[in-house]
Amino acid sequence: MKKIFIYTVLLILLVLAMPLVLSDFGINLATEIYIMSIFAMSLGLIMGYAGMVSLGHAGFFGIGAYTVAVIGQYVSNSYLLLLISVVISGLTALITGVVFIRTSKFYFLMITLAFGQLLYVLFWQLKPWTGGADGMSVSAILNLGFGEILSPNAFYYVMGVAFIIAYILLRLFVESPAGKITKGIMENEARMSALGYNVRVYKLLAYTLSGALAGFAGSLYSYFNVFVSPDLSSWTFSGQVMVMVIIGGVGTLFGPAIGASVFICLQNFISTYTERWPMIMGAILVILVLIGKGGIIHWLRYFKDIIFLRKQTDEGAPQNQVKKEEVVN
Amino acid sequence: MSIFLAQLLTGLAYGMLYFMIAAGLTIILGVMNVVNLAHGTLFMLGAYIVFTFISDELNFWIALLISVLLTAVLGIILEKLLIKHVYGKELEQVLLTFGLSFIIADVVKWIWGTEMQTLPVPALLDASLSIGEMVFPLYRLFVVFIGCLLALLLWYLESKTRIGAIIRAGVDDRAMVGALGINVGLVFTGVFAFGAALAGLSGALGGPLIGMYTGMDNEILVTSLIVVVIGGLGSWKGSFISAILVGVIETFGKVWFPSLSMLIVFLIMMVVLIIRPQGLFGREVA
Amino acid sequence: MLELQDVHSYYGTSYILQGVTFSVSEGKCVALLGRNGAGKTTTIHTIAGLHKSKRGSIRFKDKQLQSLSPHQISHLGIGLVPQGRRIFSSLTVKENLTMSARKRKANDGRINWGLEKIYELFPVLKEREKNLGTQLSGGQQQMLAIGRALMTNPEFLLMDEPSEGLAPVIIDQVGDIIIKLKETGLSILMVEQNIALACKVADEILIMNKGKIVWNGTPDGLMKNEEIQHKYLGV
Amino acid sequence: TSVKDGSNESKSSSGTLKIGFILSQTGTFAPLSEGIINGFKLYLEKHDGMLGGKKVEIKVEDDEANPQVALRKYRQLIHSEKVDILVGPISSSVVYALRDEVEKDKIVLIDANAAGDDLSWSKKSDYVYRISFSNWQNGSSAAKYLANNVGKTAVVLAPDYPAGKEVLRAFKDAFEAAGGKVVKELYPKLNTNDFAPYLQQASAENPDLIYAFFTGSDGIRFVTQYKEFGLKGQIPLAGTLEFGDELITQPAGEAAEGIITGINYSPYLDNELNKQFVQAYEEKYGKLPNIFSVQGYDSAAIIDKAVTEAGSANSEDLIKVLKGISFDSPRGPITIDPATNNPIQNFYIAKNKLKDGGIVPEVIETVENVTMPETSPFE
Amino acid sequence: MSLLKVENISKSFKTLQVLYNVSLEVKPGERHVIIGPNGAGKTTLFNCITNLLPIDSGSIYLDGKEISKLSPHHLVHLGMSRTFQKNNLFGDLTVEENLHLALVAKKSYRYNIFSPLASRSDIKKETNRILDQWEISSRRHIKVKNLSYGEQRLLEVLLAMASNPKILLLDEPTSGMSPAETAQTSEMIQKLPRSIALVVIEHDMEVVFAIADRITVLHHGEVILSGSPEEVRNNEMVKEIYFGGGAKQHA
Ligand SMILES: Nc1ncnc2c1ncn2[C@@H]1O[C@H](COP(=O)(O)OP(=O)(O)OP(=O)(O)O)[C@@H](O)[C@H]1O
Ligand SMILES: Nc1ncnc2c1ncn2[C@@H]1O[C@H](COP(=O)(O)OP(=O)(O)OP(=O)(O)O)[C@@H](O)[C@H]1O
Ligand SMILES: [Mg+2]
Ligand SMILES: [Mg+2]
Repeated sequence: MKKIFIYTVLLILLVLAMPLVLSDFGINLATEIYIMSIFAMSLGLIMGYAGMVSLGHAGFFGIGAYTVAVIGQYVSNSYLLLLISVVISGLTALITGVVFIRTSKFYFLMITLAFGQLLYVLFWQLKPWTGGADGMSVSAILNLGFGEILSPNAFYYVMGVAFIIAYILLRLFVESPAGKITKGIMENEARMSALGYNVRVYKLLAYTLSGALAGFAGSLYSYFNVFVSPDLSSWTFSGQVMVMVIIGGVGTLFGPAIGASVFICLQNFISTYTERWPMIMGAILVILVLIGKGGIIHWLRYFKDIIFLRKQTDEGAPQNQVKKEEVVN
Repeated sequence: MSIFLAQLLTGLAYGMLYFMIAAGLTIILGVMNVVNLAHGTLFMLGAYIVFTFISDELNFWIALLISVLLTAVLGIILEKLLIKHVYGKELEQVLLTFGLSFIIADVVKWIWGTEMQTLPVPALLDASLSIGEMVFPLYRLFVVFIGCLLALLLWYLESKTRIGAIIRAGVDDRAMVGALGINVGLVFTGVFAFGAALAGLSGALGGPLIGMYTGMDNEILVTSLIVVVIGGLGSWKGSFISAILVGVIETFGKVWFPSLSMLIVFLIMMVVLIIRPQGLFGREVA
Repeated sequence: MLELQDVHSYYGTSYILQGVTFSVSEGKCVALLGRNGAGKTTTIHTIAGLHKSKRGSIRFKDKQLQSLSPHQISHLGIGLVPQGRRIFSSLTVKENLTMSARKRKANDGRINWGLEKIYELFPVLKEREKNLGTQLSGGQQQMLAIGRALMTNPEFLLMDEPSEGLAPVIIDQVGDIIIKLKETGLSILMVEQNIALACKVADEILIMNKGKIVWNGTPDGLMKNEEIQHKYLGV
Repeated sequence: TSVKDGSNESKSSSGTLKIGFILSQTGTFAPLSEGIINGFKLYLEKHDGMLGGKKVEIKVEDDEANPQVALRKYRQLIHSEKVDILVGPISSSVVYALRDEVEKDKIVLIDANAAGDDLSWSKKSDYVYRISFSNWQNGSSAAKYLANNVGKTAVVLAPDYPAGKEVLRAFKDAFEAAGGKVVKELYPKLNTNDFAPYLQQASAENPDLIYAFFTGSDGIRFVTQYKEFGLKGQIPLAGTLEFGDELITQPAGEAAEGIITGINYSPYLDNELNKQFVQAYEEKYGKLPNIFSVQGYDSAAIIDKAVTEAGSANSEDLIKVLKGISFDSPRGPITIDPATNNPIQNFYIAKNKLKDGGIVPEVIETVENVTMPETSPFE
Repeated sequence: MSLLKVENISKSFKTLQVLYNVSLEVKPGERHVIIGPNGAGKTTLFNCITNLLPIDSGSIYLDGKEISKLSPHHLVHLGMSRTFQKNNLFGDLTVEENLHLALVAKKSYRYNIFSPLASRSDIKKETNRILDQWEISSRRHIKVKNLSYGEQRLLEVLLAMASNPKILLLDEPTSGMSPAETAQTSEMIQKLPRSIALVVIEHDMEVVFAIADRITVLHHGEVILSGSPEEVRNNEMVKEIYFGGGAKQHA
């Protein structure tokens, strides 16, 4: 509980401090990173805490984005619209999840890929509603009750807040009984069942939450980018988020957010400086795997631990006692 | 009637192409449990290598051999240098092979440029057969033939040698296989190289049909992943059947449900996985 | 034949083997006893190369083992029946047996273990030949693990709790089998919890506690020494 | 003042002109992007790196053919690089995404390739000017000739995506207006590896001709498979300008022979400017230019002319002169139609001939000054 | 009235029939031991009772309620819990976390997605009680996969007991344990409150005779005898197929 509090305060400070050092474009990029971080965290939730690796998560993102674009033509209340997005994407996750969670591991990966592709084609072919492959402009304007949000700075703060809220909600879930149980199911499904848990309910719960959150991210993105196209649900986009989650660190909440930031910055800046960006990007991924400790966040932790441990030894570390006992039981 | 037969044959030939493309992936993914996202890129590389050596006035067949050898060598290098660090770590494999595919694809673009290319059909097979009133390219029949040959080879390796059992055991419990006196590292390198060589081979043989262009690697990859999954992991026979199934259904789908043509392979996969969550021939997961 | 000299092993920072010294001579069976977590399995793994020791020397027929990889050690003629069986779950019973099969190199008149011989020893494996290894009952898996090790035709067998999960009547059989194996010239290092079995087949008993060998002697010696039994084995 | 910290004020006063490119350098559109860049750079080189009397600095961004990425790159070019003019995208979905933004930010976008019809109709913007051609132009140009000289019934094929549909509807409109009849429309998915089932269906209709629009590798496969399945020589094949372009005819080789196309450019066009252009291009890049190189070249040309005429790179000044601007291009005279912001240009009915092992589109007839209707005839 | 009643169940894997009309009755609080040669079908019987494997025919009642179609997790809530012959734990979690997972199963807040588990004091207390009782408090932060085999066996039993079952099925609880741990576990089992009925598969005869009220002997999937320890000990057939000559060790 205390941990949540500290992290939240740190995050708030971060959100507040960033505009001081960023340029216009930097603010824009940071806004996008917040949204992508929410998206990556939603995938990180099922990957790291439920063992479900999805290659169709952009499907939910697309649902959220298109909901704002399409229904936003008729509904102007932003809160209502966001709620509708979240409900639609959550419901879709719930319904498809019932079928999908019967498959496991790689099969799950592939069936979700098919799901994402299905939505992609749907958005592509329902031209009268979605603008088809050419995409459509978003007419809805974000208004949270204190005026229309149009300036980059306003967007920045709104998305920053959304990111923090998403983080807190996820943190609560992960620490909650249901979250811990879901993690247990990821470790050993059969045993959890034998211990008396209805494993499918928990998997479905996680999948639904994750889908709803991805939809939420998508709807924010729609407001931000004011243009939607089927690419939002393409498998390459799903693949990118997956990469974000992995490079950030699977099994942590914040890792995927870090992964998203790093990935987007790399993708953006390397390609600006060289046409050979795929090669450099690829090399970075390879290097990350080879020297990685399972994600960038673990490096941060590693550094933190170094500092932290030094402190402890200064105080005459109580941890050492445990260590000694471990030597031989 | 004759158009029906023609389309059946078309589908079959196309399915065999799928099988060739997916074979290397099946082995690496299904047997070694390594997700090789660079498979499509190796396919592409295979085609480009043939392209290069043909332009050097070499015979198609010699160029093909060179392509297979070079991709195999690349496979060895990759395994020894990189892949061997990520056995059993699926997510790291994803990242690593994804990165590799980026790199290789960009190198290909660097060397061969962005223009689209095709491989000429080898002179020997550059003819069309007239079957009744319809015309069918000989080269496609040749692809069917090679597909069958490949299936035969895989069948031989699996049932007449211990190699298949050793690899599967190695995936189950690598240390234990070592303790039984088998050099697991060597076996895995060999298998990875074999898979890479198959990618190269299918690229060389598929080149005249599909051509080469930037971005093709992803399409090839997705297609082969789908074929493998429909068939069921760990079963090349499954891939064989599923490739033909996908080829035939897709061909007829183009005619009967033209509006679904973008989706059809994905739909097949979805339906199969809903009915059989472990694929057609996959082992049931306990 | 096998000689450990002051072997030290760690898992990370946990100090497990704290200077283990013993030897097994040719054609003998040595039993290693001790409480759970004493380090017996670690000892076996260290010999088989599955775990690297930090210090000390392990010699087998005049060869140093520490720097060798498991498959090289196996090729020197050391077979392993691991704790918990570690049957390959995606292989059938038959594949489990044949995948590692090796013919005996030297023609020294000992049994050349092959599929037929194993099936003779454990007929039930033949009946289940086509089943996946993990579809066997616990005891059957144990037989399979022993069979699998024999298929490599070792000169030296490491057995980690071979009687675990076996019915008494089968334990008797295993005991007889071990004695028979010994008669064919095989040397054995066996970790056991079943003291009766250990005493029945072993020529020498070692007791390990907290990573050290704390007692060694003959089976008779152990049977007579109630204090040791009580102190280290909790009997 | 330097460009880096430049704001609006620096744009007009500075001697440097900063041009941002949003192209698709990865993926299937890579060769198109490369052609455009090459053409643009060639023009620059010929003019000492100056356009409209200003030193030019260019910045190229890769949109991966994805509007979402394109928008991010766009923001970077505008906010961070502060470019004066954009030259843009390959794909229509990207141009539609950018359209609203450039309008908002008042930045001139020279559309160097995206062919979506609506950009000239319902989504026309004062800030967006197309230099290439529209799907409508591409589809309709050869229709009359085909109906009058080749045959009255046609099976038409195009990929199942907006451009495919737009090209075919334009063709059908014009073809049927000229007395022809489209008997079947087939839409394979984008990136179809195997056209056999479609070819089989098409030939089953026994049409007088088959008309097709396929780009990139789809185009190569379609043309080669047309031959492999024995249709070549049986049913005449006609197509859009893509089928007369080096990108497809070169790899397709012999299979592309005999196709009748409506092209707006070929390196073999007989005019003085083209001869110079082709020679210079071959010298610099070691290969023949194609339509995309010309689009790049013309993008530079139009900027050059517009900035000169406007006397500044200020958007508001530029859009005043861009409407109705005309200049000579290697493909012939070009005028930007103020009604559609789309170029009025010549199309050439050509037939692919085999010459020295390569394919040369031989011009049969010139259709002069092909325009677009002012509003969509389909609504 | 019996607590668990297994009536004529049969089970086969493809062509291999493993259980033939097996019947079994366990009264509340009874200690029922199942013995039989390897491969007799004991574990399969457990798997059928807990519905990890569907039965081919027959019926199973718990407290008079037919349970053969209920899913495994449902059974836990009816008061039936089990251990596995092969350790089946959460290797990457610590001992403490393993226990937490086992303890929450019956809590009403197991579906709660907001309030942190760590702040639940009841779980903490129960965990501490178990750790202290079994003198493994020092191991609480160790990842389970790093425990020795015998320690893992103990944890296996503790997890099953955590749900406070009415009936507990133990599959070879002492296999792999040293004589010391075996004795300790045997003692623990004996000390379990009589409110828990036990069905135990066991090969260690000392343990069997120490705990059994009743013994059922399974052979080739058939019950060949079900009776008191005395009856079983003296049965010639059981001696032959099961005890063997080695019976002397526990005579
Ligand atoms: N991979 C590992 N990492 C860390 N510690 C380990 C690991 N494996 C074993 N240990 C620890 O090493 C000690 C010795 O383990 P070992 O498996 O050798 O015991 P053992 O004598 O074989 O016990 P048992 O009779 O229970 O099998 C134990 O305290 C155990 O917790
Ligand atoms: N999934 C399965 N598929 C096929 N056969 C199986 C399967 N599970 C068990 N068997 C077979 O059923 C028989 C009974 O197995 P079971 O595990 O019930 O024996 P057990 O009595 O528990 O033996 P042990 O004391 O050795 O553990 C064995 O012959 C085994 O090979
Ligand atoms: Mg052990
Ligand atoms: Mg059993």
